[in-house]
Amino acid sequence: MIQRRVKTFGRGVHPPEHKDATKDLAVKRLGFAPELVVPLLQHLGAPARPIVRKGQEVVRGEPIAAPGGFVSVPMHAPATGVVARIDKAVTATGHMAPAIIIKPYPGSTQQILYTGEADIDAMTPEQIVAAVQDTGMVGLGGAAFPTHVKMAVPQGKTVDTVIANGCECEPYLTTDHRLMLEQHENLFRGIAIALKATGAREAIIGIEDNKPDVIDALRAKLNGNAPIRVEPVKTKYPQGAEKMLIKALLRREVPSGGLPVDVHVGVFNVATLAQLAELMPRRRGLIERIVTITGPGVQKPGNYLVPLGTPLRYIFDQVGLNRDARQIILGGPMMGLSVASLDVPVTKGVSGIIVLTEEETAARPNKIYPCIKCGQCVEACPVSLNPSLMGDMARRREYKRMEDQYHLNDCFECACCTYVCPSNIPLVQYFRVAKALNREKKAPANG
Amino acid sequence: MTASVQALTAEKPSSSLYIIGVLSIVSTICGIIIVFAYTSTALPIARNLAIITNEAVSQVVPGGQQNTIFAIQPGGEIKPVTGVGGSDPKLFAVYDGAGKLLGVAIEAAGSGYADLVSVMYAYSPERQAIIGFKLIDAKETPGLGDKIGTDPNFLANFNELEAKPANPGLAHPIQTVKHATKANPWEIDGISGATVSSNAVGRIINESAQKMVPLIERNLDQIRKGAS
Amino acid sequence: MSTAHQHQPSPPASPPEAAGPPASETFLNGLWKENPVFVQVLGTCPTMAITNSVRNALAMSVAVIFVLVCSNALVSLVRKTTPKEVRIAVFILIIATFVTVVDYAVKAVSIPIYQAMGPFIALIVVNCIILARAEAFAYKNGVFRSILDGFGMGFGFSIALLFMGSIREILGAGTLLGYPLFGANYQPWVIFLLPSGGFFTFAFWLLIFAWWRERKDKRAKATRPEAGQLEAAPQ
Amino acid sequence: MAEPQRIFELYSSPHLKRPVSTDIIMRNVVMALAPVVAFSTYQFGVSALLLVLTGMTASVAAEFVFTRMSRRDNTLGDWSAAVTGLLLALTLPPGFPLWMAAVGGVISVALGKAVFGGLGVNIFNPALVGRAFLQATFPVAITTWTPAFVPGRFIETVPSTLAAPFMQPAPVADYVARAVDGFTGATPLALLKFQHIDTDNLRLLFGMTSGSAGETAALLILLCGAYLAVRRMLDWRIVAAVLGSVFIFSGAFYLAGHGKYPDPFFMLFSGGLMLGAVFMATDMVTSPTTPRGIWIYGVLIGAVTVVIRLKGGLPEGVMYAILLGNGVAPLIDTLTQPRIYGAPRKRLFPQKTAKQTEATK
Amino acid sequence: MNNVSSAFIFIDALLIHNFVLSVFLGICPFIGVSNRFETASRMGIAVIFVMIVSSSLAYGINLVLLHFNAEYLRIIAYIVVIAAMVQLVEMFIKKTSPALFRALGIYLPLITTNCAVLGVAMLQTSRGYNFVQSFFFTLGSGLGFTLALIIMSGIRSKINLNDVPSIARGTAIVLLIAGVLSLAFMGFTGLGG
Repeated sequence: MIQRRVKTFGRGVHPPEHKDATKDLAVKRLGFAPELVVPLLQHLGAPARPIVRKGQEVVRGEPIAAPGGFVSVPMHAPATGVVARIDKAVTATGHMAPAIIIKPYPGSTQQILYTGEADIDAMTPEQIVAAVQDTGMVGLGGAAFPTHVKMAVPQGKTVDTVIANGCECEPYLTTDHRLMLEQHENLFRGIAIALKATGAREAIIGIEDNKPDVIDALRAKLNGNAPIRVEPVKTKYPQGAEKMLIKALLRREVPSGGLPVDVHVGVFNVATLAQLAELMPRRRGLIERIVTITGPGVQKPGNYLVPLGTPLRYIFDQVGLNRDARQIILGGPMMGLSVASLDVPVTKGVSGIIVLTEEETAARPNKIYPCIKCGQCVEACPVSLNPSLMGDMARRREYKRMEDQYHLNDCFECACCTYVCPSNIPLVQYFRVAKALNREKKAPANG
Repeated sequence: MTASVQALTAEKPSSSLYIIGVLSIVSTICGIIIVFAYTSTALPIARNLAIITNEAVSQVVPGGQQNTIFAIQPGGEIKPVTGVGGSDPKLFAVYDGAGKLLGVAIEAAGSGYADLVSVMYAYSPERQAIIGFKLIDAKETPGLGDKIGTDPNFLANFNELEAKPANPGLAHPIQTVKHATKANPWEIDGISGATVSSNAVGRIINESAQKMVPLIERNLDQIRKGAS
Repeated sequence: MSTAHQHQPSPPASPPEAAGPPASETFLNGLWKENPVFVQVLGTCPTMAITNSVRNALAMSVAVIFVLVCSNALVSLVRKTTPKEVRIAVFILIIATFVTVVDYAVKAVSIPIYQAMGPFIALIVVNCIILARAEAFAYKNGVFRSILDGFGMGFGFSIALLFMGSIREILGAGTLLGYPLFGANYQPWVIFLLPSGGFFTFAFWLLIFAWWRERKDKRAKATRPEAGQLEAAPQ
Repeated sequence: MAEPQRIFELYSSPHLKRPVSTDIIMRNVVMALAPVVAFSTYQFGVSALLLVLTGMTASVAAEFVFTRMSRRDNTLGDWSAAVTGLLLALTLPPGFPLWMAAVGGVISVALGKAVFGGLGVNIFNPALVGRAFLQATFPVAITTWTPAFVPGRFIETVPSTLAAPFMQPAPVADYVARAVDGFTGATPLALLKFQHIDTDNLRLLFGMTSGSAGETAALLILLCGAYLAVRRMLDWRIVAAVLGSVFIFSGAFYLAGHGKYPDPFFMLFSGGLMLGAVFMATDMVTSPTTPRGIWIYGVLIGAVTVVIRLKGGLPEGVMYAILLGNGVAPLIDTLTQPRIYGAPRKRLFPQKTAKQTEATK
Repeated sequence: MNNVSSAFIFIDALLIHNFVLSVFLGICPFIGVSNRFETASRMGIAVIFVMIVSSSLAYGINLVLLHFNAEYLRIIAYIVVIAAMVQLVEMFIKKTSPALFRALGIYLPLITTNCAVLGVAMLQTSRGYNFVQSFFFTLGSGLGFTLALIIMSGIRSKINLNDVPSIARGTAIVLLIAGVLSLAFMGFTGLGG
């Protein structure tokens, strides 16, 4: 194969990958926890509405909550059992939020009882979008944005290219890697669904070049079969951010404040597409997902198929937690949330559970030096912002100016700036605060 | 100032005639003050100027008893004048008690290291050399460039610096050389560490002498006669 | 925005009332508490340009005091008859007159001093202190008070110039008024005679004043909390 | 499940951090300069070593005092004061009186850093502020060069080194006279400017000339800089822009001047250019942060250096060029903010639309 | 002095003897309006404009005064011309370009007391420049003033984001920076000489 220059976007960073521990481990299934906690808001948008009562019996796969609007998705029972209660439960952010708690029957099987049949080929795009919403599918890469919303092309706009995002640029995570190796048929079928729904002509699977095995395997399977092609992209963070991937593959830039559809592109995570292909023909709902459970604090790292709602406590009982474990991260280490409670359940957007030990947390520098204007954050920012300057403004609380003159709202909090900062300034944290305060200030005016 | 602009538009204006009246009264008062100041200082100023020039002239041409000032006309002729006023360049001819020409002092200026350097030097038609030098005004670096006015070794250059007239200009251009490398009588031994300033002096004198020395030679008879 | 603490060297906003404090205070105000240079930061150009020796600083001081006192007096004399619309023009005319007088007077006294001061004698015309005093004080007060104010502000200006000039001359040349202080082997700090030295020396005095004020505020705050806060509020 | 309650850290993302911090960078700069100091000591003897020690001590002491005075945290741990003192000393003539060097060290920190509020907020390179202050303050001492490789340089100091504080240094003529053949006190640039004597480029490359304590060994400085650049603690683009533009501009002069001007290689390896380009212009705090700005800044420094050297009254202009570069760096930064992802192209000032200008007033 | 080339006069006024940094003219506006890039550049343009107009007028006036042997009226004549010029320019701009007036409006009156404007006129007279030399001298001075102002505005926008020690805030820090810039500009001494 002739090696061309690998496609990529400008800037970004390349943190150590840490993927070797799990990238060659096949996906394994995890059992049911004694109690599954299904929060009603696991996605971006409006929370779902419960449609079950306390004490009601549910079968695995049965809808238990209906979408709370267009930008919302239903929830499905992850196991056969009984609704123990509908109550507030702790979530990844640390807040308490409404959730449906299901007690699986002991000996409940993995078999999905709630199932049907659908002929995708006969569906119109609108019907596909509705069917996608019924699956409760959200972006499984981590953003957890309802997939059907992205598939619904707004009036007057067109999509010419669908990008299957197989970059998985966050360190440690290997779910997409395994999925692309193990479920390529599903992936191809999922792409076909997306093409149909959006009316696009071709699809590109973008994969970082640190996964040559996947690239080779998919290419071999495709065998030049249009309209899908596999494109390696440079291993770099945040290559998996959809705007960056679009830039890398198509040299198009999503306008500031706009969406991929504005440049005629739809971007979907590979896991999302593969799951859709699995669920839609049987009219099933999203009830489990692959999670990379890894990090030095875990005894049996691996890629696990975890029922949604499984609390971390149960997971760590299964995979083993080291004594010196100090920090648990849901998601990737660059953008993920760290959680303090083991009662937090796995939700639709959780792609990884990373446990760091004292060795890593103690090595993390904590002394903040003054900004020495080294410009490394400017070099790193994939959106070409000036984090150094904005950091100085944030310290002086000039949040309005950051938004008006320095494009604060284009920051998608990839944290590259904080990662590279030699003075250990919590830049992205500043920006989150600034955005939140700006939003707060604006809220009364709008409402 | 903004206040005045606003006042113009905001308040009830006074009558124009009144304004003009006030302005003329104030102008008259001011005029009287100025004229008084001008007339009462005219004499001391002229005296001051003369003293300064005479001091400089007597330093570059020591031993003079009387002197005559010639103003250089645009055509190259010279004309004796009294006093140092006026804008024409001047020659200061210095004579001893017997009326014998000792030397001609010339003012010259040019850019130095920091700012304008103005000097006075004396040319002796008899010795065909520069025989005196004084720094009039300079803002050269104190302790370094300003040595051109004080350094005895440097000033000794001008006791006898060849400026042989030739047609046109000088036979050998006057030139500053690095300290302790002076080889010819028309070279100025520079100050080590103040190269730029001492070079500037050489350049200023050379530029001036190239013009002035032939001019003096041409009008030598008139200058020699000047004393009588 | 952060521009709030930046002052604009315009005439002080609150001139003393016509029936203001006693005469001695009118005079002393300018010396220290409202020092035109170090506190109000007016007349900065000559403060830095003409202070590389005490002699020049003195000459400049005398010139400015003369112009300030005379113009204050004359402005005060004509204040009742001068209409508001043309007052600035009248001020400038009066000031320019006295500056012309000074210009010739200095030349009559000493040519070297005149040369050393260069264009800055003529530029007394646009010295903000003088116009500011004419506008803020002399135009509103009687002749006697205006003359006192002129002397006060003028001496305040002189003090500033002498502070600047002595530091610059002592360090820059090792002399004071031309007399060597430290013997022949003293290494002069030439920078203080150069323009940058002017900037640095001025900044140094401003730092001293700011430090002194800050300390005073802090002490006042410690004893009288309310009053202290009021004073500390600006800046 | 009767496991004891475990406490997990809450930490906001990112949870990974590049293992580099400011103090490590500064420490590395000091380490990278160690060979330069060693060569300087070998070349100029004990005087140069004393000079370096004095400069560093003065800077560090001044930093300590000023942080105390302004009641800020002690910042000696970030090594920046040490870097300042060291760089300052390397730009001074080897026989520079120690008391003057101490003055320079204090001024560097006071005027270059403390008045702005400490590390990271200064506008000008502190070492060069100190150097420029000394240049203006003691113009004679700072242009009194002593030759390299003087016999006995390891056992005694240059006579001017130990001048009494506030007093003029002793003359060095006798010391200069002891120099081995081929070494005079004048630096190659001064030789060229005032006496039109060219110096062999190879000798320049290996530092076999007179000059400031740490500026002579062009090749060594370049190597030390390369070490830092490889470790990403130094922006190679600035070095490239400065050296490249000096080469191009002086090359143009050389070709146009018919032997009137020195060849570009001489310009590259002589004087303080190498030290300035590698260790001073690259000072992160005082150089622009935007990618385009960095190139503009570098080219500006190179151009001004060439202009001052070839057209100005001074033999050397690197210091002034860098200070000027520092002065306009914030302006460059403002005018070269990169176009952000997704913003429309073709706007001269990306973040200044008329409406926003009004809004910020 | 009359034989100096215009190019040298221009460079000299712009860099070597920069009005603000080395001759100490126009310090007040330099401190006052160097806060932001926009204000600094507008002030600079306004000053250049007024300088050129008033110095050409001053050149003419000086010829008249010399003709009548009335040099003693020079200071008064110049300052009156400048003050009148500023007013006229203000009115003219107000009429012809309201947008420009809004941009420059508040700076124009300040220029009357900007000693740089009068300084240009006085210096060109005392140095005996001819008209072309005067023009380049004025242009260089005005650009030099603007250059210093703009550089300072860039620096101040940076330090405004930082914690300058309380006692140095405001004028003191500006003067210190100006001092260092003045040192840096010393590099140009001897340029072209």
